[in-house]
Amino acid sequence: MVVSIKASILENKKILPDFYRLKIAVPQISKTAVPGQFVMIKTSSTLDPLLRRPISLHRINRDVGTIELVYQVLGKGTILLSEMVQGELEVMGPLGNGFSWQQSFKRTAIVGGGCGIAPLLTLAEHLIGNGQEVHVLLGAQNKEKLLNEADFKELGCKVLVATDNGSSGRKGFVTEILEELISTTNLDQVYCCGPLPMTNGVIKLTKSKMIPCQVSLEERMACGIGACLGCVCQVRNEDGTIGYKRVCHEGPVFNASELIFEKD
Amino acid sequence: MVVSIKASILENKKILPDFYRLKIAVPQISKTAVPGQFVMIKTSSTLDPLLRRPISLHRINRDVGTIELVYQVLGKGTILLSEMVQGELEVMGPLGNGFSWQQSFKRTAIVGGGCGIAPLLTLAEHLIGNGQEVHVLLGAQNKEKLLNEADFKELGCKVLVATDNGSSGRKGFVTEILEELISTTNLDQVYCCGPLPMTNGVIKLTKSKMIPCQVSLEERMACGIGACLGCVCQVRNEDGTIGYKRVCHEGPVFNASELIFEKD
Amino acid sequence: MTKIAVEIAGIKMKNPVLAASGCYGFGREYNQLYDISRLGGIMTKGTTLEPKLGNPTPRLAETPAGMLNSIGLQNPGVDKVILEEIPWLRTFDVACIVNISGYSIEEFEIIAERLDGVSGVDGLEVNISCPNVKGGGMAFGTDPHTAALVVKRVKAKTKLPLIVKLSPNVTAITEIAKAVENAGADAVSLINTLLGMVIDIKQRKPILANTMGGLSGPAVKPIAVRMVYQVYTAVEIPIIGMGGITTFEDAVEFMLAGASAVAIGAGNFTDPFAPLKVIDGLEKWLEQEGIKDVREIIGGCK
Amino acid sequence: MTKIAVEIAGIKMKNPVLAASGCYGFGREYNQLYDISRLGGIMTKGTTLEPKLGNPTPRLAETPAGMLNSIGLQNPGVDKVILEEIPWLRTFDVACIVNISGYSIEEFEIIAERLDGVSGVDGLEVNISCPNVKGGGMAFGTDPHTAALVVKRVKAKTKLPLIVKLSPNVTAITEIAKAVENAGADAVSLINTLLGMVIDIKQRKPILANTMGGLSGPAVKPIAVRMVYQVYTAVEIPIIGMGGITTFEDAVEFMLAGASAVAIGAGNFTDPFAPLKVIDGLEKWLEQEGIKDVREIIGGCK
Ligand SMILES: Cc1cc2nc3c(=O)[nH]c(=O)nc-3n(C[C@H](O)[C@H](O)[C@H](O)COP(=O)(O)OP(=O)(O)OC[C@H]3O[C@@H](n4cnc5c(N)ncnc54)[C@H](O)[C@@H]3O)c2cc1C
Ligand SMILES: Cc1cc2nc3c(=O)[nH]c(=O)nc-3n(C[C@H](O)[C@H](O)[C@H](O)COP(=O)(O)OP(=O)(O)OC[C@H]3O[C@@H](n4cnc5c(N)ncnc54)[C@H](O)[C@@H]3O)c2cc1C
Ligand SMILES: Cc1cc2nc3c(=O)[nH]c(=O)nc-3n(C[C@H](O)[C@H](O)[C@H](O)COP(=O)(O)O)c2cc1C
Ligand SMILES: Cc1cc2nc3c(=O)[nH]c(=O)nc-3n(C[C@H](O)[C@H](O)[C@H](O)COP(=O)(O)O)c2cc1C
Ligand code: FES
Ligand code: FES
Repeated sequence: MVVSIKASILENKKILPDFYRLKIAVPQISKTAVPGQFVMIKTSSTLDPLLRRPISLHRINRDVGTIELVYQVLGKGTILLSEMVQGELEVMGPLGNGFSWQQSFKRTAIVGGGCGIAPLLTLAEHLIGNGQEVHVLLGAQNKEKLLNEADFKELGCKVLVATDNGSSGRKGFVTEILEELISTTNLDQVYCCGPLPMTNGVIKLTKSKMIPCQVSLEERMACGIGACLGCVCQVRNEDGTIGYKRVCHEGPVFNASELIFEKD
Repeated sequence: MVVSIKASILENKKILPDFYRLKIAVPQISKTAVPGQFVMIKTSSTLDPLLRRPISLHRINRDVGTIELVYQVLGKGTILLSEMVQGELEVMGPLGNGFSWQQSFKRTAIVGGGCGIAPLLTLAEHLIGNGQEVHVLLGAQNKEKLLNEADFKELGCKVLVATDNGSSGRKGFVTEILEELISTTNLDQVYCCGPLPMTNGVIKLTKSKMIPCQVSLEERMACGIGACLGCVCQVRNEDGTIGYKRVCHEGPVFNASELIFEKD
Repeated sequence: MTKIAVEIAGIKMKNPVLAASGCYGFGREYNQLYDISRLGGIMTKGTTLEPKLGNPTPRLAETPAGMLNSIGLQNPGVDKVILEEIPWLRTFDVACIVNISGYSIEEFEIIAERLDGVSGVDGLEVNISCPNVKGGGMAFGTDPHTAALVVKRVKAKTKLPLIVKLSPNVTAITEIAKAVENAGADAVSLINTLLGMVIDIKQRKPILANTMGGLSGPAVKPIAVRMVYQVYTAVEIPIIGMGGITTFEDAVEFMLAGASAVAIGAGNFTDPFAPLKVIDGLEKWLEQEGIKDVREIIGGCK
Repeated sequence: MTKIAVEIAGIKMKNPVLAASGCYGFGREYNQLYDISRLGGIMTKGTTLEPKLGNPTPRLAETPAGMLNSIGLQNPGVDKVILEEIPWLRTFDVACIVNISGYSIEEFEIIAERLDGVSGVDGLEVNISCPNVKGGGMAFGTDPHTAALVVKRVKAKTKLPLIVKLSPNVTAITEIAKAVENAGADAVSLINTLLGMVIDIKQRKPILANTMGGLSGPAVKPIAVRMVYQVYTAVEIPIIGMGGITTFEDAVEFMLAGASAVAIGAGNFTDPFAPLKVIDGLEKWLEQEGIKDVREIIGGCK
């Protein structure tokens, strides 16, 4: 069930030069949330900025009633968010449809890039909990922008890294690692979240190899709950026609097979 | 000289239920400031609220390079200001023309009401320093909204109080006390800052008794420096015609004799 | 007990607070958060004759204390609205006003005809002011003659009360208001969005795929209040005021300016509970001020 | 070295950043804070034939990310401006554009005549868009024919470049822009303020003594950018863009939309150093982007 409430800030800490981890107490959300869902956060008590910011769930700590978010400090809203050291903030969630998996899955791969890595940790946790072999492929501009490598390892995932400048892992794109992995390993499912070019690459690759792929998309949002129709993405309907689905409501996670990318 | 700079917050403390005292380090302002002048304070790092807030100088600590302000928490801007516990804030000042006095003054009275009391403390300090007998008449709604009584006493002023509900001092208006004082004491000058009805009363009284009176006015301000012509008040020019002066530039302190009040 | 019920063009509402068209879908989403029958009314997403996909994305851009949208009237079309949305909405005790848009006067007529007599529909909001559709939309609402013509023709096709939604992108809003009043409008609602644009300086192109979009939110409130105030002096029919309302104080401001009810659009995005807070705040304020009936403050600005 | 000088209607400016009319007096006040010759130009307070007292107070009201003003053209009159302000301003190396307002076309003509040939005056900004004066002001700027007439008649009285200041309170800004271009305007400046209103709910009356006022500041920026973008495609003469600029990013946005220079109004109030920060920020950004001349970005929005 979606709620919109004030939540206490338990921690809001810089974890990398541009990234913060925010932990808030909000049992009403952690209770039902699943990996891939997100929340909308009010970042100001004034009218500027006006809109809430969508941030994915990074960890869902159901037992203690908290959630953790990892966000990149980019503009107005995230700058203000990074300055909130204590007190409460207004948060709405859990929103959207998350990732899904089946009991029968043996081996899956998670591909993440940039701040798109953030929502994948809680996914990995759930997949590992489900007894799968989880390959995690992480991409970033450089070492300083690479999120959560250690956390994934700690969970027991097999982690491979690519950076644009080679400062960590392979120099190059994470899609190259994925291609190699696919050629040597049977994957039941690929999960992907990251910048659009990366997502595009992963979709093409998995399509050509006939591997089911779920991707998490980003779109500018206003309501976050499905009412304003601001955040849509193009999909192919079952009857072959083109339609729109709401990233905030039917998404943010979609089966790659239904998505239409402009540069297909 | 007017400056606009960032100043460190040294203290920002609730001193009465609705009032805060803010101390900032800003030697560039305290160096030249005089009682009755004010500063314009930026209360937000965002675009809402857009305008700076005018606040009078409550204390000018030239020796240590600080100024103190006392402000009432009313709306958007002052609420935000009251939440700034540390760091820096942007401040422009000293602005406007302050109170004036002459070496020859023997006995003066200061009349203050509500948050209009705030700028009068530094005035009293200067007048006392000038060797005068200073009568201070303070008015407020009730005891909880009465500023600085003890501070004025500490300076050696003769303090009399009136509150609307009689919770401190006389029950009634401060103008009544002033009337009595005038009837028993020879005053060289009356200084006044407070709500419009009080200021009006004081002007009428002093006019009828031919006592010179300086009043500090408030008007909504945008630039605070004399450029936008937003904050004017009506004055009688020397040639008898009616004109406007800028509260932020020629004021906020005016000789009562030159002012025209609508309900004169 | 303070009375907060109002009646606009014969539509009874338990309080004067509505959800603005396009910001609230058909109510389903916000009903997850609270019982939507707490509102006075719901103005549905703009409904067209045929299903519409709307504009490409990005469709949203944030601006100082405001936002741009260029949804472009994405909606399932009037038949599906009648079949799938109204029957659901009808189960709630809340006025249902269907916002309709046509690409031609004929389309307006057909939509109005189809909605006439549909159980659960309490009135029509005739959108002659959408800035986000080419050939039609706003063009109907910027010329008094065309505006009047649309209203007259739609009026002939339905017995439902017509609330005509005015565009703020005009030199003289009072002219348009008078024209639609004379043509038979039962009420007017204003303002729709102001045409605006944001450029991404890195990409050197507009943020919105559609280049321009409609500005709404608190940024436009002073313009909206001014227009409500002007229209109040120009026409006799009631006004539903909107544009930047986020608090009960804002709602009171619109009612003092002349609105008989208010609608909340972008305010829902800042705080999904905004409409409820406005209702509660308004009620408390009226009590504090000793006002027995909310209708006493309509047009009360001296 | 990146070039940031521009020339508009023959007026040379060392950079494309001006102070907007009415927000900067004649420069004296801000010259206490920094050397005003760092600006590209100054557009003076609106100057009328006779001295004007302006409107009663309150003249200011704050709004979300914006402000209303109803100054009402308080100024000492053109003769005193020529005698007391221009000689002072002339000593600075900064373009001086005198903003002029008339209550009739004749007044516009006389003011223009008096300023013609006055040493230190580089151009006139013809304000046909002031929302704060009755009988005249905005009325000149909301009808293409009247607007053109004012420009034609003023043009005949002066050799000074004419920058015509457009009102945003119109249905089609491009029509007005085209009309004044055809009538001989050397440039246009936009936008002036949008008519707005704020009501004090405690007092149940407008905050401004004059009821309505002009809205400016960041709140209006998306509208201003849209209008500059539209006008850029409609006319050949250069545009000075303004409306809500507080940062260099904002300035770049206006230039990409089509402005050859920008002016800062309310932004001075938020930060008195805003114009300098915009100039410095713009220069640095151009360097980072590898742009050799600021003029390359004018109208660069795809
Ligand atoms: C479903 C979803 C989940 C997300 N999860 C995360 C996460 O876990 N960690 C993280 O760092 N970021 C995440 N993002 C991106 C994050 O929402 C934006 O980086 C953030 O909104 C930028 O706000 P700002 O104020 O810093 O930037 P500004 O540029 O000031 O924002 C201006 C407007 O644009 C919108 N916007 C800007 N960038 C984006 C973007 N990339 N996607 C959507 N809207 C955007 C903002 O929400 C705002 O409305 C997610 C986005 C979506 C849609
Ligand atoms: C020269 C001068 C000196 C002042 N000195 C003090 C002081 O020492 N202590 C103190 O508590 N207050 C002082 N005030 C009043 C103080 O400026 C206002 O209370 C404050 O601006 C209110 O801001 P807000 O955001 O809380 O209220 P809001 O209502 O949100 O303010 C909205 C707008 O109205 C303006 N405004 C609201 N009330 C006033 C007012 N009374 N006078 C002028 N503008 C107003 C604000 O500046 C702002 O632009 C002074 C005012 C002036 C003009
Ligand atoms: C996302 C969005 C979609 C909108 N869709 C419609 C619509 O379909 N029909 C309509 O008449 N108005 C539409 N509007 C305009 C609103 O109903 C309202 O008139 C406007 O937003 C001003 O109110 P606000 O400032 O409270 O948002 C839309 C506004 C937004 C923000
Ligand atoms: C206080 C104030 C006074 C103004 N006076 C004038 C004026 O005299 N003449 C004029 O053409 N525009 C005047 N304007 C309009 C500005 O020059 C400018 O066009 C408008 O404010 C938009 O820019 P901004 O958002 O940067 O303020 C005034 C604006 C303000 C805020
Ligand atoms: S953000 Fe409103 S529908 Fe998705
Ligand atoms: S506030 Fe601008 S002149 Fe006084």
